[in-house]
Amino acid sequence: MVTVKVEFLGGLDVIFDKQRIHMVNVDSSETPTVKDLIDYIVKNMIRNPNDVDVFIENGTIRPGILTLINDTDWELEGGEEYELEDGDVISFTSTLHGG
Amino acid sequence: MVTVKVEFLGGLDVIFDKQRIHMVNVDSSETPTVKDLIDYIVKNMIRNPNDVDVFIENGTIRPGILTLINDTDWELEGGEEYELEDGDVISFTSTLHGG
Amino acid sequence: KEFNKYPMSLEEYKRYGRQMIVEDTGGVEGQLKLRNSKVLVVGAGGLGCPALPYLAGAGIGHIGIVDNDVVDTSNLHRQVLHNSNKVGMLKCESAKQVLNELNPHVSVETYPIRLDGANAFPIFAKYDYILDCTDTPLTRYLISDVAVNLQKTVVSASGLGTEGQLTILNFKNKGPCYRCFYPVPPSPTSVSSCQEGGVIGPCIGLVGVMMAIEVMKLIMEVYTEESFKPFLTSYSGFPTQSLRTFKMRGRQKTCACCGENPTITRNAIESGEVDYTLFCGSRKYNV
Amino acid sequence: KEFNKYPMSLEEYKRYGRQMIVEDTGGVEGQLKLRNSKVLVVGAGGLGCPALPYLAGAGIGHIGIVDNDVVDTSNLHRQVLHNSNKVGMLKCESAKQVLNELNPHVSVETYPIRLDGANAFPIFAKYDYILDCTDTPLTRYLISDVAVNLQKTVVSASGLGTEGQLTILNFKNKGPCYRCFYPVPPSPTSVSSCQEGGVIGPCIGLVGVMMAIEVMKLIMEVYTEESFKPFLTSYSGFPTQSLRTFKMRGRQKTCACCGENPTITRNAIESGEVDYTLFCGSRKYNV
Ligand SMILES: [Zn+2]
Ligand SMILES: [Zn+2]
Repeated sequence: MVTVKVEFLGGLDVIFDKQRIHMVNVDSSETPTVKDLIDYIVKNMIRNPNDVDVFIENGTIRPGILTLINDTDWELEGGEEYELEDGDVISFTSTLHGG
Repeated sequence: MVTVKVEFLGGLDVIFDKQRIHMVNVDSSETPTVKDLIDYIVKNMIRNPNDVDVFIENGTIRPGILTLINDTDWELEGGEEYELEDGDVISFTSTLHGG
Repeated sequence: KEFNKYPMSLEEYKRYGRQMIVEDTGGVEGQLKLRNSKVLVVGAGGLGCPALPYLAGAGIGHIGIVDNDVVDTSNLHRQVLHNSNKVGMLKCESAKQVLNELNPHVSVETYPIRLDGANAFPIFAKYDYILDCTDTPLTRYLISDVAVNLQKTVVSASGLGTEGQLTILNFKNKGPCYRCFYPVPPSPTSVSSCQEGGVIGPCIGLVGVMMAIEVMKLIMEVYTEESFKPFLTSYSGFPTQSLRTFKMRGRQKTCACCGENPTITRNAIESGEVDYTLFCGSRKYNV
Repeated sequence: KEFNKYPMSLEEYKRYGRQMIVEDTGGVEGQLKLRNSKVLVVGAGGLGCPALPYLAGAGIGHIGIVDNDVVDTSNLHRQVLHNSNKVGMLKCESAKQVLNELNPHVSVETYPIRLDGANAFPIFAKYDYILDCTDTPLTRYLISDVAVNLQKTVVSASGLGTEGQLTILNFKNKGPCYRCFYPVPPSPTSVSSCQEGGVIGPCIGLVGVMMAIEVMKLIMEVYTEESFKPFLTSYSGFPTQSLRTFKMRGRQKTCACCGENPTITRNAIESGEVDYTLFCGSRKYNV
């Protein structure tokens, strides 16, 4: 089991009881990946099923949401296949457009 | 021997070759304290003796300079007597007055 | 009764609507808190210039501006509320003109005086919050001392070069004051003001904008006695823009102003017994 | 020869002196870089209003402002460069008036148009740097696409509620573009602009001030090809003001605009082949 800190920023917290920071335990037979974390979030943390589309589109994080692993773009860290370690900070932030 | 990160902020870097961040090894028979670090800085890191007064007054950090231990006011951490640990970040910041 | 039903005019609803729908502002109730609040800004320079229009824009009902300086060309790279046509005009009057045009719902009072121990009390007494936008240690001690004696919370900030600092002093008469942080004043020779040190306009500007946000949070009670923790935020503009928040000491029992046996009393300040010139050394300061 | 000896007028030395003595600005040389530079600000709203006076104050020689919107009362809590007397006036003209009064050494050009694929190229071509101060994904894609095709660096920012984001796109035609970060546009239903979402004036204002600082750093070459690392800075105003800088991906070889086989070419944009309305969905956007 791996314990990570999950953050929902840029207004994404609205679908998570308005709480920005969550400590999450991810269980998995093998080493859990970010993909496993995303599955966990969808299954266990989004209360209202209508909100799933705000977070996921076509099986992955919705366009317009950036995913950061320890403050680094997940594209630089292997994306969904990144293997979680204890203490990792995984942040999801909605891209803002207002000006 | 203890290795700490030392930062000089708020313009204090001018007396340290304009370098804000220094990695410093503090040696001491007992566990070194912030006082030992300050002595080390005065002896080994301030090149121009005229600059010592910018950092020290009456034997301690000059009034107007804040000392932070891991982003916390040293007054909350025991002041000069705080015992250094590997990886500590000790910051000295000059108080700004401009407006 | 009708008045209670519609506590603001239609024009005000329209003007503040986009702000009122942000949950953190507390909607109509929060907007009324802003309208009923009185904020004194000491200094209409590099910090005051960006703070003031956001305070007026947000609908803070009563704004006071203390500044006895006049606009100079050398100010304009950072004091962007003023302009080239206003060179020679009092900064407080120049600022008032802009604020009046921005938001006629806000009343603006000007104090073209050099703040001192004698004149500070009657002015500060009229306001709920004080913004310290001055540029010398002398005025920073004076503002904190007067605020403590009048039980006012202060948003205090400063900047130089590409850096800035911001803190909240005497929070609800429970938080630390300037003297808690700095019991001994710096020697005058060690102090450089922006006159000597130079400053990048938007860097000090950013810190001024931060001050407006902090006083809005105070008014809207985002900070409570339970949630407030003494802090000092440090801003760096170069090479990467960053903010760091340091956890600071609380109110000090030994503090000469807010401690258990204060010597910096109203009487001592007003009578001139506390000599801020002497206290901070003999060098001349400009408020 | 005399001209080279004193590259600036006495008035300019006086006006910019406090800024020129900050080491990071590079003194006279840096000031001349600012004077010779041309910056286009797209959008004179919540981000443009605080960025523009600092750009003019700092002495950026040529400023362009694109905005076809007019001042509305509901803008004034955050768009504090305008004022109540200017309701109904074009925002670009309102801003130009203020900048002209602030600094007569700066030439200001206005473009009261709705930016599109056909009109963007000739305007962008006249400037060195573009500030994206707009408020829809449509314009963010358009600005990035045009800038990539014209080899311009973009400072791009946005904000909503109490939060903001800032990044530099297409840095020296080597850094990532908007499409590198966001290859697939968000569905229109998931986008809320400040019209719906609400925004606190000084929170978006702070991000606008940050933009002015970033473009000054670009002009003064604080960022070099060696030192620049792709980033996205995230600002939160509540409960504690904080900035976080995320390390971002570099330029993507697969990018439809800046990649190895680009389909978003100048011709495709100008001809309307790239349909930004269709691309970002059918919902109406306001530039
Ligand atoms: Zn105190
Ligand atoms: Zn690209």
